[in-house]
Amino acid sequence: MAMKMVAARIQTHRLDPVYAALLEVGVSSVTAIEAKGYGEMFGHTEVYRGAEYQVAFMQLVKIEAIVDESLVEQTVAALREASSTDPERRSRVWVHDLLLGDPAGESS
Amino acid sequence: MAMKMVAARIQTHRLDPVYAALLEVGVSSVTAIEAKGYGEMFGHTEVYRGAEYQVAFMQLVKIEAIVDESLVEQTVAALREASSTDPERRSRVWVHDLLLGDPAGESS
Amino acid sequence: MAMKMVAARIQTHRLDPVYAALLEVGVSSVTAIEAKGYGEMFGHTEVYRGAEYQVAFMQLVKIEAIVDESLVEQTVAALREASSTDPERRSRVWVHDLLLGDPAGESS
Amino acid sequence: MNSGDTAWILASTALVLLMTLPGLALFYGGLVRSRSVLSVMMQCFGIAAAASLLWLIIGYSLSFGDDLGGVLGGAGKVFFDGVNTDSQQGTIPEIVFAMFQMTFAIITPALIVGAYVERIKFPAVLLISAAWVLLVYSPICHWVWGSGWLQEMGVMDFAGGLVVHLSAGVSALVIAAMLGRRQGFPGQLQPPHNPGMTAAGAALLWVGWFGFNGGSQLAADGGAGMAIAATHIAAAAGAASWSAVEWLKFGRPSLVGAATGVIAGLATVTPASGFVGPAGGLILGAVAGVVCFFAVDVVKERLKVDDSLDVFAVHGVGGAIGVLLVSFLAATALQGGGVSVDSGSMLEQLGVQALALAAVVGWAAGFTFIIVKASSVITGGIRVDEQAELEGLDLTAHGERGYDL
Amino acid sequence: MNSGDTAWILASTALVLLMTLPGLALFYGGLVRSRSVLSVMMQCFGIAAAASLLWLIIGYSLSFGDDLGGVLGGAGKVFFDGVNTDSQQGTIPEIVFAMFQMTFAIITPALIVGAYVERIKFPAVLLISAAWVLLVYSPICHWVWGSGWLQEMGVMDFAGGLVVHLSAGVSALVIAAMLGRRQGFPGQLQPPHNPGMTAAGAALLWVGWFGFNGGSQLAADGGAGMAIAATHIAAAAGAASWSAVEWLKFGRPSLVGAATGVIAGLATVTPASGFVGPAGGLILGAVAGVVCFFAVDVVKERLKVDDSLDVFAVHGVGGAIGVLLVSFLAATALQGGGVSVDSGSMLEQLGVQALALAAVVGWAAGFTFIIVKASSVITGGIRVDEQAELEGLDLTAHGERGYDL
Amino acid sequence: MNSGDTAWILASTALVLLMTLPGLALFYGGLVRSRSVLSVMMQCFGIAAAASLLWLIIGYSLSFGDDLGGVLGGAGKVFFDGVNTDSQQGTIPEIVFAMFQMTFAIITPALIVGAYVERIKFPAVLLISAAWVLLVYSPICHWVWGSGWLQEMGVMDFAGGLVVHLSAGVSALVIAAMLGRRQGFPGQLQPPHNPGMTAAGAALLWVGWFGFNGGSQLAADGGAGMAIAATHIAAAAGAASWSAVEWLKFGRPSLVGAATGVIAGLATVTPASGFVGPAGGLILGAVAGVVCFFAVDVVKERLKVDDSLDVFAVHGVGGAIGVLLVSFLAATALQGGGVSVDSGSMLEQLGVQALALAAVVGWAAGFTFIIVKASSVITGGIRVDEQAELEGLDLTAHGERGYDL
Ligand SMILES: Nc1ncnc2c1ncn2[C@@H]1O[C@H](COP(=O)(O)OP(=O)(O)O)[C@@H](O)[C@H]1O
Ligand SMILES: Nc1ncnc2c1ncn2[C@@H]1O[C@H](COP(=O)(O)OP(=O)(O)O)[C@@H](O)[C@H]1O
Ligand SMILES: Nc1ncnc2c1ncn2[C@@H]1O[C@H](COP(=O)(O)OP(=O)(O)O)[C@@H](O)[C@H]1O
Repeated sequence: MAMKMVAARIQTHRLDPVYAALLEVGVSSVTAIEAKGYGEMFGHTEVYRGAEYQVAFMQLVKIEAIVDESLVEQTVAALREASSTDPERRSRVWVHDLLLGDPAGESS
Repeated sequence: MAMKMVAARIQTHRLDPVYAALLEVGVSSVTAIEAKGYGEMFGHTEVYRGAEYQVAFMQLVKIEAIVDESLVEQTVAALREASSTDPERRSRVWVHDLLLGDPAGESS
Repeated sequence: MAMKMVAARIQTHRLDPVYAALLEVGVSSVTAIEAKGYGEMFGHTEVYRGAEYQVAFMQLVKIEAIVDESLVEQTVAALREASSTDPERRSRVWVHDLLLGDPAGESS
Repeated sequence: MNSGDTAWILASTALVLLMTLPGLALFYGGLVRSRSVLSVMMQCFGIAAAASLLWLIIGYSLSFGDDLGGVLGGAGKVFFDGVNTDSQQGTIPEIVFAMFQMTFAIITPALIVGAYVERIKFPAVLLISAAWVLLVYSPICHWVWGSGWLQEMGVMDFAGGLVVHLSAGVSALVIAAMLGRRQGFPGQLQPPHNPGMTAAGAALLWVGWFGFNGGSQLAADGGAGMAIAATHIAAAAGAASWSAVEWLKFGRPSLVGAATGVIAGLATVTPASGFVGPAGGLILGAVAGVVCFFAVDVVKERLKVDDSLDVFAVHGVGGAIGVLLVSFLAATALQGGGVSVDSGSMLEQLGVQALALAAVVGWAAGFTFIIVKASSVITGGIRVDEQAELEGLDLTAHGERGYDL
Repeated sequence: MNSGDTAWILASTALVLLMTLPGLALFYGGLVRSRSVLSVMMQCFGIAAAASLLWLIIGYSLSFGDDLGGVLGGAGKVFFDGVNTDSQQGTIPEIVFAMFQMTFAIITPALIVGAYVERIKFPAVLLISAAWVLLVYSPICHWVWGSGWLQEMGVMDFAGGLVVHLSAGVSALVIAAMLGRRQGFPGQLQPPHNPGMTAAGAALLWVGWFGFNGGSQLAADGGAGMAIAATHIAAAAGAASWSAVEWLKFGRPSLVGAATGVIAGLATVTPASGFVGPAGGLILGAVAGVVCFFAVDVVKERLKVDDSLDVFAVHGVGGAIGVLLVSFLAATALQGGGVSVDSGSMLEQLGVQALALAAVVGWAAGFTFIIVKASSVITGGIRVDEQAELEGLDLTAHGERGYDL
Repeated sequence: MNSGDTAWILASTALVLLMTLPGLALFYGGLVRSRSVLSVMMQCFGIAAAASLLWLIIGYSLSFGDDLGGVLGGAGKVFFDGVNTDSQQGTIPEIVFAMFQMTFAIITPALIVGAYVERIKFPAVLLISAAWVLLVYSPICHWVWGSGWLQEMGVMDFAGGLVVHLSAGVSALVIAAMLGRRQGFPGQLQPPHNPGMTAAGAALLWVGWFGFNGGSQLAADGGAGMAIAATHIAAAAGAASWSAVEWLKFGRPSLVGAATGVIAGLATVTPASGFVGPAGGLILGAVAGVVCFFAVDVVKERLKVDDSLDVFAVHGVGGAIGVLLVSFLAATALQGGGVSVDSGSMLEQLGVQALALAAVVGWAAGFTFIIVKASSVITGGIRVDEQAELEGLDLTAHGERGYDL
């Protein structure tokens, strides 16, 4: 059976709802990685002692869920919907192919 | 020659032994990324002033080693064995395909 | 249209120049992840109260940019060049294949 | 004028300032999310600045100016008028007394910060605190210490069980109830982001409390020493009993718990510190650690009020316990100063204490309610919007990030 | 000998040491990148050690030894010679006075650290600081407090506007200009890595300043109390006015700003603290918060000098303001000590103050220039190489990392 | 009764408490892994609470109660019996003396924490510390300061070289040896997780030490001033010499090293502080920085004992150096108090000091051994299991995490 890695970048405070959504579709093992998101609509300015510091990124979390092919669609959907309350601001979700991992891993 | 990315999520305190194992099979360049692992068997409860806080994850490290096809099997094996002293708790290891990187990269 | 993930590990202080270079080739959405780089030429020794502590890694950043096939080459090139002022020390850049993500994502 | 007494009160003034800055700022700062740590510290700094200026301008006069009908001080000492380097207060210069008292006027509104962290507008903090110092703190301070009606009745409040802890605790509860809960309360909150910072703050509060209670003797003598003894023992007992409860209930004691127990013990012994001996401190601290622990639960789980950092449960309840029990613990039998005797039988004293407690609770609650209502109108609602709360006040209210490691 | 006065100066000595360690170390440490936080603290420790030893060996004698032509103290007190447990200085033991003054000799060169953070060689720090204590600090200290020529002229500098803040500020500007800017200055610098650490440091500086200014009265009396009153109010007013400017200019006040305003107010009131009342402190603090804010901009944006942590803008400019304005604010009308009257009309006094200011600026700038030049030769350039600067001084200069969380 | 002396000892009491909380808690907390930082602080809080209560209940009496055969104090002062606001000790109230001494009884067992961090059960910490205060600290305190046999012999220990540092150091070594090494010792340990926290703690210890040594004069006079002078200079010299060794050996000095040198210098000067002048402090500090540096190596590399934070190497060795060298350095020639003369020729004194040293080492080692054995039985082994050690004590023993940034 083939596994895929579903990944997305979400806002930090959406981590809990997203994991809850993934649990619902039966995905329990997930990796969350803190990341800095650089993007057009991102970044902000901090002012210290009158000097402006451009902070081009915003803190976010990269979510990785390695799931069986059969689960990919629901996983992607669950991730997207839970990524933001505002349909306009939902995160994009990507799917990575995986070659066979170690059989032990598969079977576990 | 084709390169693959071998990746796994291991417990923080296994980082050193894992890197040692990888060195043995000739893999010296490795990336380690701190991550939060969400999983059935994970998480714990913290109590502050009588209130319980569910912390659903545990701190772990995502290991990435980009190696030549020919090295994949040993790398996967080395990683798995070193990931835990307890054969039952070993981490699963995944292999990602890679398209050509930059020639410079290849050759180096 | 097919998307690819271009990734590289760069030195922390090259993050700003690298992002600038990516913006120039039209890549505005990028993810930067703090990582520990283990490598032959890396690591250092710290001495506390006469005792030496081997720190085998150096702090660096993993850069991920998911771009359209057509942009891969420039992205790779931009990333490489900006990764170091010293042509000898440039980072290697890798390209990951991606299966279709969510259409919404595509379209956005 | 006694230079020794003066030296001690000068040092005590520094110690009490240390309690708020950085003590309380660290204690509270470590308990919130990392995205709001700076905002909490900023609230402490802002309140310290505002309270200091107001105390100079009018607060001191309202508290210690010539008594007006037992309720308030007159305008005679506005802008420290007449307080020069020669004027005395007992054996020390009045300016030293005025500055020592100023540090109390700083920490009391700062204690309330714990009630509204992570979701209040900064202008609202300044507005509420400023009004509170003048309308709640100064009058009560006058009643109890400025030869006001409660002092006339012989109420016992050595270092501020009524004036500081009860008034702050009650007001905190009112503000928290009016402000509403943090998103995710109570189920999905993040744990304290930096318990070590909280512990460091608690330690500085403990140390500073020597000046708070010991300095309230206004002399460097055995009375000050005894006050410090009772104070310190209460802190130790509070840490012990709070930790014991946690141990029994959860199988292990926590640092945040021990630190909280220390503060509970200190708040509780405050009104009694100068009247009781170490035995009294031991009892007060031990009781505080247990009662305040459960008070936290009552407020958050029963009342469902998000007094976020438990100002009422720790300072309000603790202060009340001390204010009432001092009636008995001041007994000479317990190495107490025996003051209780002069001020009538224990039960009589208990009556006075209870009355004072009721008066303070009523006044503080009532005026705090009015102040919040008014501030809400002025600031167009004292609460920040949902998004700002999620992103954290550091960035949204002050444009800073707590940690860039 | 007065034990009360002695007790207060002993306590003040501890308070002033607290200002540098850990106060200033935290204040500065939080403002730099996380890769240089330890180096900044190390610079403070190194300077504290060096200045202490030098003060004992010769600095105290150069400052307070028998006057040589008004310019310098003689060698009579080398290695605290003749300073035993019985010798007095006013109402306190001379050894207590000598130690109190030592803490001033520690913090003054440590203030300069803010000018050269993240890019200077550690040996250069030690060399420059050591020479500076002997060639700049001690002479100026003698002029103003050691019965030197400025003291003879009746200059007013209660706790070190000239001796400490102006001398440090001017020297900081010179060093910064000679050392050159940090890579990325001004456009691409990283923001302060830990504003909470900076705020904690500022709070400790505030508390310690009670000993700095209050202790300079060398007695536990109303004068010390008044000095603390002026000092504290200036700190509060500085925080308020700096924050107000930020609020108007950027729409929100920041914690780093408030903390900086506190320091600006404190530095500014220092020379005046013992001569003015709270009203004077209020004015000085309010002015400091605004003027120093814009001074930061002038230095960094106009002069394009990377006085990285704004030592000149805050301490130099602040000190200067205080040194000049004290001429007027000491007026009895403002509850001032009225000293200004005894020392001639305000304008006369202003003249003396201006002259002193010019002399200090000239001497400090001149000798600092020479010291840096010489140190540069000895250390083969006082600046680390580009790569070391990028990687941060913690690892490259001290082999440590600030955080391993 | 002298109010000035009283004021200074009240302030000193606060300063010594500051040494443990938060000073030592931060100093030690920064040196361990981030997964055990809270447990170290918790150990300091727990010990502070336990030692305080025990001191009140019986410890003070065992130390300063009527002498029983020179070995122990009687039960006369149990629960501070007879210690009221009027009873005096010299020129200060006895209650102030009792509280000042309490802070010593707190920090001494807390110093031992450094020996067993990251692997000991919390109940074992409490048990061992409690027994240690009664069986080791109180008797030795009585011998040296409570008119016990050593005091009768004229032993010189001004502020606790024997009572505090040597006793703690020796006991630390014994516990560490019995407890066993941390996993990965010595080769694969993680470096200190937060050197800045350690430096801040060291700075607070330095400041607090003014109260520790200066307060031990029990008066606000020239003697206290001289003690502070010797103390401060020793700290500076310790930082300098330790850093110098690192510089020569590793090419660069570290912040952790400088901070450790400060503590080494302070521990070493402690027994001598009131008897020597600044010159004596300079010598003691300089020697301490070098000797303690190599002592660390001996303990860890030669003896292979994981006295994790070098309690023995710094406090034990440092204390011993001071206890012995004071015999010579107290000479009036070195501005010393000259006390050595009254107490016989230097060599005679050296004999007394050596005897005292041997007695303390023997007693502390012996009883610590017994205490650990007993505690081990009671707690079913004083060490946590492997897994808990790996995951860190914060989560496993206290259910908390140090940082959630
Ligand atoms: N194509 C991409 N490659 C890498 N990271 C991306 C990409 N798209 C989005 N991200 C990450 O997700 C974050 C949020 O993306 P998104 O919500 O689409 O906003 P934006 O379009 O401004 O990037 C981005 O800041 C970036 O960190
Ligand atoms: N399929 C997966 N997708 C993403 N992360 C995973 C997956 N499996 C494991 N992980 C990561 O590795 C961690 C440890 O996994 P494992 O040891 O298998 O325990 P569990 O089965 O409970 O997840 C998980 O918490 C998760 O962070
Ligand atoms: N093949 C690889 N697999 C995983 N990580 C790598 C690989 N090559 C490089 N890296 C990461 O990038 C960092 C820098 O790599 P590079 O500049 O090539 O130096 P080195 O060759 O010593 O690894 C490495 O420390 C490692 O973290």
